[in-house]
This record gives sequence, structure tokens and C-alpha cells, in this order.
Amino acid sequence: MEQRFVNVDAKLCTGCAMCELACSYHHEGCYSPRLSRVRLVRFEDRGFSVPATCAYCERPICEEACPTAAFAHDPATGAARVHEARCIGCKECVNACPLGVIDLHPVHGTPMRCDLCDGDPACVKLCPTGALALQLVSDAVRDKRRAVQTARIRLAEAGGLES
Amino acid sequence: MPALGVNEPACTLCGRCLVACAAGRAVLTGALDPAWLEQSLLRVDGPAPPAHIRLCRHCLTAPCVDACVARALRRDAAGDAVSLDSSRCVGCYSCVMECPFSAPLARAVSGNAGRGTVIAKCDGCAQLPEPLCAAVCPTGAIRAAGDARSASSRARRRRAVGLGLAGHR
Amino acid sequence: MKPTGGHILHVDLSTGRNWTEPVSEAHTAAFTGGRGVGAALLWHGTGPGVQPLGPDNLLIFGPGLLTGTAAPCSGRTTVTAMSPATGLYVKTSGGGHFGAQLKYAGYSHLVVHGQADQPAYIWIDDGKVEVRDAARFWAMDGRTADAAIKHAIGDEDIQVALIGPGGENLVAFAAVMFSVHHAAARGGAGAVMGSKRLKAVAVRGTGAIAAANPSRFHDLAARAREALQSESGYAGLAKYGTSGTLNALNEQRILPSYNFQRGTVRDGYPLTGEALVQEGYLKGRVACFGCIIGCHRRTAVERGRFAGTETCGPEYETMSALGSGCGLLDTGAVLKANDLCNIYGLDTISAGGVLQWAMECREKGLLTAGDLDGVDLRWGNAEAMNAMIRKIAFREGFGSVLADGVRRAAEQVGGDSYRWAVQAKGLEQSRVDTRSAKAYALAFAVNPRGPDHLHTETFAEFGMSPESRALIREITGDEELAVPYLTDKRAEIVRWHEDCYALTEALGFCVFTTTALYGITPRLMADMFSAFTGLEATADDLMLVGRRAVTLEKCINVRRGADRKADTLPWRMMNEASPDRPEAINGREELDRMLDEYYRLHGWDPATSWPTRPCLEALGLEAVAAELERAGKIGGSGGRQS
Amino acid sequence: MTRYLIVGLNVAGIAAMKAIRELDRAGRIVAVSGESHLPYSRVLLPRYLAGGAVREEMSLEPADFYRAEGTRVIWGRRVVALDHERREAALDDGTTIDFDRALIAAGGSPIIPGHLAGPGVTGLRTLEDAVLIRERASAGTRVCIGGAGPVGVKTACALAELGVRPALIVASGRILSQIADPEAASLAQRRLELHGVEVRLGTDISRALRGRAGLEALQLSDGTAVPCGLLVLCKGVTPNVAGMPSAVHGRSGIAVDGMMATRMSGLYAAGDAAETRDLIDGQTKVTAIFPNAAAQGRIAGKNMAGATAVFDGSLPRNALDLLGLPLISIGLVAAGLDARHAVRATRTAGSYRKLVYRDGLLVGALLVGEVMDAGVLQARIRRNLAGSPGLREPGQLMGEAG
Repeated sequence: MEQRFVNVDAKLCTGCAMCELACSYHHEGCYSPRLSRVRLVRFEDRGFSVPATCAYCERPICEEACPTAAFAHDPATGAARVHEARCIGCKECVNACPLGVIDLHPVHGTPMRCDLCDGDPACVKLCPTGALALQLVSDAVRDKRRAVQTARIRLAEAGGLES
Repeated sequence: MPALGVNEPACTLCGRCLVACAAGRAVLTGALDPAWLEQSLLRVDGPAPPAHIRLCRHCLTAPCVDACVARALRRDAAGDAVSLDSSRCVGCYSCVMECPFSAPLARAVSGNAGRGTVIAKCDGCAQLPEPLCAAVCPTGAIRAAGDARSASSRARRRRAVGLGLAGHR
Repeated sequence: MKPTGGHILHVDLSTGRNWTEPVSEAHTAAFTGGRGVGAALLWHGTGPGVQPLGPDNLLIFGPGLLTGTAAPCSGRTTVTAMSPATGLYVKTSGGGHFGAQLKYAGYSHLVVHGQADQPAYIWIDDGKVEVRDAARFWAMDGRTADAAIKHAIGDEDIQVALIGPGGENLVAFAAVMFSVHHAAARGGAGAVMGSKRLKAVAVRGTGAIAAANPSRFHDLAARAREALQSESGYAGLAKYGTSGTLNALNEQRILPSYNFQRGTVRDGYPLTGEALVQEGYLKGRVACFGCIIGCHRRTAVERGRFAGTETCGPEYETMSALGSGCGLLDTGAVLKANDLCNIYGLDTISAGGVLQWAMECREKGLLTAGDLDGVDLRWGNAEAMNAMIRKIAFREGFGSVLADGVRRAAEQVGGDSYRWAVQAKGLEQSRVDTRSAKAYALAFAVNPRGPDHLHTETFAEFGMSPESRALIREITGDEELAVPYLTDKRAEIVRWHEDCYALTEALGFCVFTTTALYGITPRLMADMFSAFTGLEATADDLMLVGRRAVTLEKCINVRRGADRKADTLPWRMMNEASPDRPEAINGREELDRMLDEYYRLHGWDPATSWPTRPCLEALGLEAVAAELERAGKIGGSGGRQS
Repeated sequence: MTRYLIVGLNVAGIAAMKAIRELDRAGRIVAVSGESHLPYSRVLLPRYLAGGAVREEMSLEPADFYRAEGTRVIWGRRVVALDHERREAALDDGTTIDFDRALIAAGGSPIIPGHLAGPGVTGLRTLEDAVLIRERASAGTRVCIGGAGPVGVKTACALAELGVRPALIVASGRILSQIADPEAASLAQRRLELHGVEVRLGTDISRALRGRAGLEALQLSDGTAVPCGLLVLCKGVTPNVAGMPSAVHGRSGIAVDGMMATRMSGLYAAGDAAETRDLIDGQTKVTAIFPNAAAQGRIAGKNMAGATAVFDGSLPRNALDLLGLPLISIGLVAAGLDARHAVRATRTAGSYRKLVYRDGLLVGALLVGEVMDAGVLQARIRRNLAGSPGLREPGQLMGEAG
């Protein structure tokens, strides 16, 4: 089964933090970027922001690093689950994740990882610019391919492309 | 305390962490025992790479704390480190059985009947800004970053996104 | 955290002490948060004789009650103090992400008292508050200081409010900058911060905000989003930003140009929001915390003499103040000047105001090149403008004269230059030609901080959207009054917008959502307030919260000695028409008539403009009435409550 | 405000209390402790008996802990009836306590068969038991221990440390039969014998022979008799479930689901009274080990306070220090090894290590002597049993080198 994931188009992100608010409300019933599974990375000197969230790696290093098998997947959707009672809070997953998108819950001490909100991610719904989308990898690649080639054609038509 | 991260493949078994830990303890406690090198609170098992670095991760729901029948292992008041009161340790090996990182080390003690062996483990260098082992590790096999609960995610996230952006431009 | 939005944090820089103060339910019901609570804190925390740049002035940071929640566009922070520019009350609002972070740290407000001996900054790490040495950050520009402070803390995700050299050197129009490129600009709050030797406030907040009724609140936030997104002006504001309106104003010949001498510029296209997009300056949209519009711009100049400039903005006001107002019709040049103002921490409106006044003085011979230290301030000379902006920020030579604001500069230069100083109360007028917009004129005249649109924006009077016309009908009963050159019922239009605007800023909403776009109505705000706090309130209750704040702000000025004479407009607005709209002027008689109506509507004494006791009592401000009475500054019987 | 009741205050009850307090600062917590002492670590009783632990060191929490957690503790009382319908618990002094959610964590009591009960026969479950045994043993009374599970063996070790020579009477053919294979058991037995413990295998106690001075000897099933002034029975514990609604009873203890909830809403159970799924054989039973009690109590507490936490199941395991010889047994080590299982054993001087694989995956480890990597092995076993074997090979597992 091909896995869906929340794909980020950094160019569309305005840094409004609605994704963080949507996520923390969905999972915790309150508003708190600290409790969000998707986190904004801001480069404020340049007015730039990018949401970072679980990339649903094909070979999840976080899961390999976990000594207690505290990560699981929904057999139907592939969505990641955290088996919190198994978690001992050793932070191996946090250290293993190369994207830095696993943080520990400040109260429970267990990993917070994007679970795709049962297939309808709250962050995607509230993103006002379409910077976030729930996609299959192949669809994301298809869209990107077309976008890049469209830009090339436009540039060529404007006489900006040599070859 | 900062979170400790271990990356065993990067370890070259140079031993700097052991010396720093043991010497640091000797200096801090004033106990300049000739056997000070034996007092290191972590171990690196060889004999050749890949190493097995036996270092406490200061788990937040630590199985060793759950299992400690003598309440010698506890999460300290600040909730940052798993601390050991070795005077309470009865050498029952319960923590050894539980720790997935084999961080508890056995230390022989003389005298006291029934306490032939007690446990020693990393104290997180609570009195220092950064754990000594991480400070001296030349390869990044032991790293300390962030604080115990947010660990190193913040910096990693920023770096990863930064790399992505660099590729994007 | 309580639904009241956290505690008030006080930091005294003279002693290094800090303490917190809880916010009662009654206080929340009366003043709500943000601007309302800020005004109450300033009234109680200062006296009539407070020196704006002395240690007794307060600098109050107040995110809104809903800042940090999913209520759309609720991330604004109000900064309140006594203004060094006007000597009167000032509140100035900024966006960015600072306010939300302060809320997550557990604080509804930060009140800075006293004055530090040495440059200092405040570091708020959730419940831990410290005053730290800022010597090595002093004299740094805003962008550099922001990075350096984040580096010193070791966390680039924190939020920093800071001043640039402008604030350090007590420039009368120095801004407090949030998140590097978001300014709380007007009225010199940055100079107040500089007088306290406070370089920055750095915050890390890791807490959470929960509504009293979470699901009701979250649903209302969704409704508010839909309401905004279905507004007719929404898409344009998102696409072209605030300068999307510039072209229309230019065509209608009401774009303040050449120091308000003209109402239009030829070839104004480079200053438009459309030009930013179509000419490739726009690199992305930027949102304040929780904002679904994203009207702020991320821009860069890739060609020409200012190539390499990367900044955020400019807004419409900047395009007009530094662009058309100074005769500078070059996008890249305005972007560069905008960036300099941002990093030096200057208000672009006032910076443009003093520059164009100096240009007019130069043109008319009151100032020579020698007076200007050899800086050739002619219309449209970008290099000269940039040089002078720097001299203002660092108070070098003539820059120091301009740094005191256009009123004091005109006093120094003398002659007729006061006529060209487009200011009232000491504040440079913002970029609205009030001669052609009568509700704006009234609102600017009664604005406690001086003539600008960011206290009460009566956008509806232009009748530019169906929502605007509907609102004018709701207020006046007659949609036909949605015409800016009429003077009928302007008092009613202004008061509705005053109430709504103050309420908007008490809740932390961006005023674009309530008084430019009209998507978020008082009714919706009341429902969100109720769901958030658990205190049931109607739209009328909340509009009264706004009026209470407006009235208290007025009282702060009255206590300070202001009376009806202060409620006026710049000389040029009242005495000179622009050749582009020769019929349009703010006549004395016309303004007086509107003022009479306005004071009567409020229940203030038309003779003095002072609020009366019944008016204050009706708003629950008995203690304020008592204090004004003791000072002999309570309004007489001429006022009639309506 | 939620009213919480904790029946029985030891490892599970305290863990639940902490978990509740982390999530609910306002709720009212009442705990009923059967003993008047501060709750102490029962696992340390053999050590206390041997004089190797002092009373203060045995406390699970300091005296001011309970007040700091905002818990009202009723000391020295038992819950005699729990009325689920009225949400009310009756105590043995006639008073009642109302509650919204209750945790049954009353632990277990030593099994003492009726034909042996009487003067001179005791278990080792309380401080009083330990004091009694120590006093009698020190006064020269001949002590026998019935049962050679972990508690029996540790009691034998403690008495040996005390300098007396106890007899260990074992019905099965080896000591530690539940947690050790014959080879490990014989290493352990040799260790005991070296320190003066007399081990009698394959024979049970059929009768207590009492005279005027009380217990005098034990009649064993092999026909012999041994002199005995004090018999310490260590044949396991029976869950304390008296007074609990019959609907929550399981086979021997309290039946619970993964959330540690009983069949009756608002009633939870944890620790030595609760029956959970055994991760090795999949059966539901009481797995009365110390770390289980803490984990179950915490999970019950979280669920009681409104969070959701699920207990994975119990992995049988034990760690023992046999007079200087450590022995750790995790998971499947001896019983029920069929064709699906493979065994790899290594022996060196002073150590014996056996790893058990099921379908190629590690499911059990029995370590004697060299035990320091036990936790790593346990983690592997747990991952394998969870159906999530690690993809990354651990650096070096000492036991797997061979």
C-alpha cells in the first residue's frame, strides 16, 4: 500500500501557525504550538516560514531506534500510532529522527508524531494557503513534475530559456 | 539537563568520554582514588567498532525506576534526570533486567553483608552545563542537546528545513 | 491557564524586580484584554505629570484576549505608553508572533516600569523572568540584534520584541519591532523603550491556551474564517497587500503626494501592490500569528541600484509616506528605505512625514543644502533619503532635528514651515487625505494620539464594498451616506468604528478583519468572547467595552491637560486644498460642527471636550470621574448622553 | 471534582496516585492502606529479615509524600465491601467512603494451606512476618522454607546471611522451576548449599507436627520428617479480592481489560490482584512481579483521570542475587519448548547463558553470572513479542556472539 503523508509546499506558507493551532486543538483540545505535531520553522529575518512534520519515511529510523516497539501503524491507513504505555521516554526516536519532527509530550513524556488525524488532517483543513496537502507520494511527485515543466515552458515562451 | 543522544556507529572507542567522566567525578567529589578511571559512569564495550555505549538516557518513564525495589533509582525533583542513591541500592539486578541500554553498571562494594554489588550509573552531570562525555566526544557519538523534554528536535528541525530550502533555491 | 488569558507580568528595570498580578473576571468583562486592559493599566500606573521619557512612564505590551487561539487574525499586540511625540496617551499595534508567544508563556500583559542603569533586555522563559545585560546588543540594527539575541539564548524559535538605533537614540517616532519586520510604529513607543534602556524583550512560551468552551469556540473560529474568506475584499488584500488600494486612491486624486500638496502622482504604478506582484518584487506572503489573510509582503529587489535588498513590506502607508509623499516613484528605492526604517526601528509614516517636510522646506528655500549637512533632500532623491534616515536613527547633524518629529522641527526651522508640518498633537498624519474623507477627518481630529487611521478606521464611509454600504445603513439608517465627502452622521459613523476598533484590539484581532473587511462582526466577537471566557456577553456589551477603552484613553489625555483645542487637524488640511481636488478642505466650521455632534453623542462637554460624570458612571468608570473631578477636569452640563 | 478511591496502598496504588495527580490536580483522592506503616517495599523483606535493610530505607515514599500529593490516607483499615451501585466502600470500622472511580490494588496474601495452618507457620509478606522470622531464627529455632520460587529462595539466602542454616523444601524436582531450567537451577542450588542451605528436592510437606512448644517437625511426603520450629511458606500469593463485587472476579484475581478497567464501570484493578495477559503464552493470569505493579498502577491511574493508556500485557521476568551470584530470567526459558523453539546456550566459568528463540525470534533469556546485558535482551524480546522486531541490529549482544 502506498502511504499518504502531509506534503509541504514551502513557497505557499505564510507562517500563520494555523496548522499548529489546528493540530494541538485536534489532539489536545487546546491551542499550543508546543503540543502540535506539525511545527513551524521561522526564518524571521527574511520573513520565511516552513512547516515541518513527519515525512512518513519508508524506513522510519525513529521506529528502528525505539527499544520498546512503542510505534505502530494503523493497518488500514498506515497512519502512525504511538503505543504510549510501551514508551519509556528514552528519547531515542527524538535523537534518531533526521528531520527533528518528533518531540516529546511535555506532560506524558511520550513522542508526538503526526498520525494523519484518521485520514483527514486538521492542519490541512485549516491551512489558508494550501501549503499543506494530504497526498500519496506518487501524486506529489506528479504535481511537482508538472509544475516545474510548466514553469520551464513559461520561461521559454518569454524567451528566457536558451535551449 | 540536556538530553543525551547516542550514535554508536560513530564511536571509535577512543575512550575520551570515560576519562572525562571519571576524572570529572574525581575532581568534583575530591575523591582522588587511584582507581579513578574505574569510576566512570558510562562504559564503552568493544573491543572494536561498532561500539556498544552503555549510557543512561534518563528516560521519562524509566523502567529502571519502576523496577527498583529499594527506591534507590528515582526521577529527581526537577524531573530531568534519573538519579541514583547508591546508599539505598541493594544490588538486586532489577534495573539491569529492565534497562534497554544496559546503562546500569555493577560496582563491587566490600563489607556490608548482602550488598556485594551495587549499581552505578550516569548522573547527567547535573552540576555542569553540559555532560562531560558529550563535551569531549570528538565524533558526535555522544551528543547533548536541548533539554530533556524537547531534546534536540528544535535544532534538527531547523537544520533539516534549512537544508531543504537550500535545495529549493 | 485561566480563560482570562494569563497573569499580568510586571518588570521594574530600576530594581530588577518582577512580579505578577492576576486578572479578575470583572476586569476581563470590563476591559477584555489587549488595548482595553493596557489603557486601564496606564491610567492606574501613571499620574498627570509623568515624563514620557522618564522612569515613571510605563511601557505595556498587551496581546489580545484571543491572541494565541485559532480565532483568525487574532495575533496582534498593543503597546501602550505615554508618547514622547505627543506627550499624550499612545497605543500602537504590531503584528508578528511575539504576542502569541507571550500568551503561551502565561502572560496577558507585560508592564515595564522604571529605567535600567545599563542597556538591558528581559528574558521570559515561561515562568522564569530575568533582566539581562544587553550591552553587546546596543547599537545593533534590528535584524542583527534579533539574530544575536536568539543566538545568545540558544533558541532561534523564541520571539523577540526590540528597538533599533532609532529607539535607543530616543527618536520621537521610533518603533517597537516584533519578529524583525513587524512594527508597533506610531507615537514613539520605541523611544519609551529606549529611555528605559531596554533593548529587547525575548520570550519563550511553551504553554497552552484553552477556551472555557473549547468546541464552541473552535466552531466559532471556523465561522469567523468562513466569514472573512467570503468577504469581497479578502482575495485582493491577500493577493496585493495593503498597497493594493494605492492605485484607486491615485486615480481618485486623493493619494497624499509631495507632502500632501498634491493628490496624485504621475506614473504611480511602481508604488502599487500590483507592481510588487507583477514586477517580481513579491517573494511571498507573510502572515501574523493566526492570520489567514497574509497581507504582509516578503519582497526583494533583484535589479537596479538597490539590488540585493531583501525586506518585508512595504505597506500602503509606506508606499505613500516614503514613495508618493517624497516624490519617490521607484519600487526598489522604497523597498530599500522601508528596510532601513525596519532595521533602524523607525515608523515609516513619520519618517516619510519629516523627510517630505524637509524636502518642501528645501524647495521653498527655508532649508539649504548646508543646513541639511550636504544631504540633497530633493523630491525623489533616494540616496539622500536613505542617508537622512540613517542620520535620524543615529541623531547625527540635521537628522537629530528631524528625529524630534515634524512639530518640533518646524519650531526650530521657523518661518512658514509649520504650515507644511502635516501633524496635529505632535504626530505626523498618516496617509489619508482627510480633506476628501470627512469621517476620517473627524476620527483623526479626536484620535487621542494624533491624526492617523490606526485608532479608528472609518473605511466604510467610502462605500467601496457591499459590506461597507450595509454597515453605513446599519449605523445611520441610510446607505446613501456611504460617501466620503458628506458630513452627515459622521459622529455616529466614527463612534461605531471607535467602539469596534477598540474592541477588536482588546481581543487581539487585526482591524483589517473588522473595520476594513467587515467579516468579523461585533456579534461574532461577542460569541467568541463568551465561548472563550465562559462569561456570556452580547455584541452591545462588547461594543461598550470598546467605548470604555476609548473613553478612558480620552480621560488619560484630559488628566494630562488636553482639551478641545487638541482635537484638531494639521494646518494644511484645514487651510490648503490640493490642486488635484480644489473643492476639498477640512474647514474649521465643518470640523467644529462634527466635533460638537461627536462630543454630544459621547456625553462629553462640547466646550472642553471633557467627559462628564454621568457618561463615566454609565461606563462604570466612577473612580476615573472622581479623580478628574478632583483635578477640576470633569465635563460640565453641556454634555448630553445619548 | 472527581472522587478517587484507592483500595490498598503499595506499588500499584502509589503509581496510580501519581498518575492521577499529574492529570487532575483538583480531584479528591482517598487511599485505604491495610497496614499502619508507611507503605514499604515487600520485595525487600528478605533483606530486612537478614538485617541488610533498615526500616526507613524500605519506605516506597517518604512520610510527607502523601500529603504533598493531596491524598487522604486511611491507615490500618480494610475495605470489606465495595458497593458499585451506590459508589460507596465500607471499611472494617463501619465507616464508608464515596467515590466515582476506584482502584482495587489490595495485593495478595501468602497461600497457607489449611492442613498446615497454625502456630509456627507463617508467610513472608509483612514487616511483622520478617521480624518474627528473624527473632525466632536468631534465637536458634530451626527454620524451614516451603517452596523454592523467587521469594522462597531469597528468604533462604537471607537466612543464610543471618548465619542460620535453613532447609528449603521443594515439591518440584528443582528449585526456581518456574523461572530456571535444570542447569541454571543446579548452579543456583549449589550456591545456596555452599552457604549452608539444605535443599530437599521432590518432596512436599504433608503435615505439621506440633507439640507442647508448638511446631516441632514437618512430615514430608517422601516419608521422612525434618525438625522444624518455624515454617515459612513461600508458595505464592492469593489475590485479596474479598469484599469486591463478584462481577469483577476473574479466575483467581480481578479480571481487567487493557486499560486496567474491570467489567464494572469506574472500577479498575492493578498489581498482584489483577489478571492480565501473559505476553508469552497469551493466557490471562496474575503475574505478581514488582515492575508490573508500577506499570499497571500508572496505566490505571491515567485511565481513571480521563486519559487513555493501554497495558501491553505482562512479560514474566525475575532478577535474583543468589548470595553474590546474579540470575535473571526473562520470558520463555524452560517450560513448553516445542519444535518452533531453538535454544542457544553458552557456558563459561561462573556463567551460564541461554537464549530461547521462537520462529527465529528471541523470546526468552536465562542468564546466570554474566547478566549485565539483560535489559537489552528484554527489549528485543518485547519488540519480537509485539510483532515489531527491530530492523537495526543492536551493537553487540554478548549472548548472541556464540
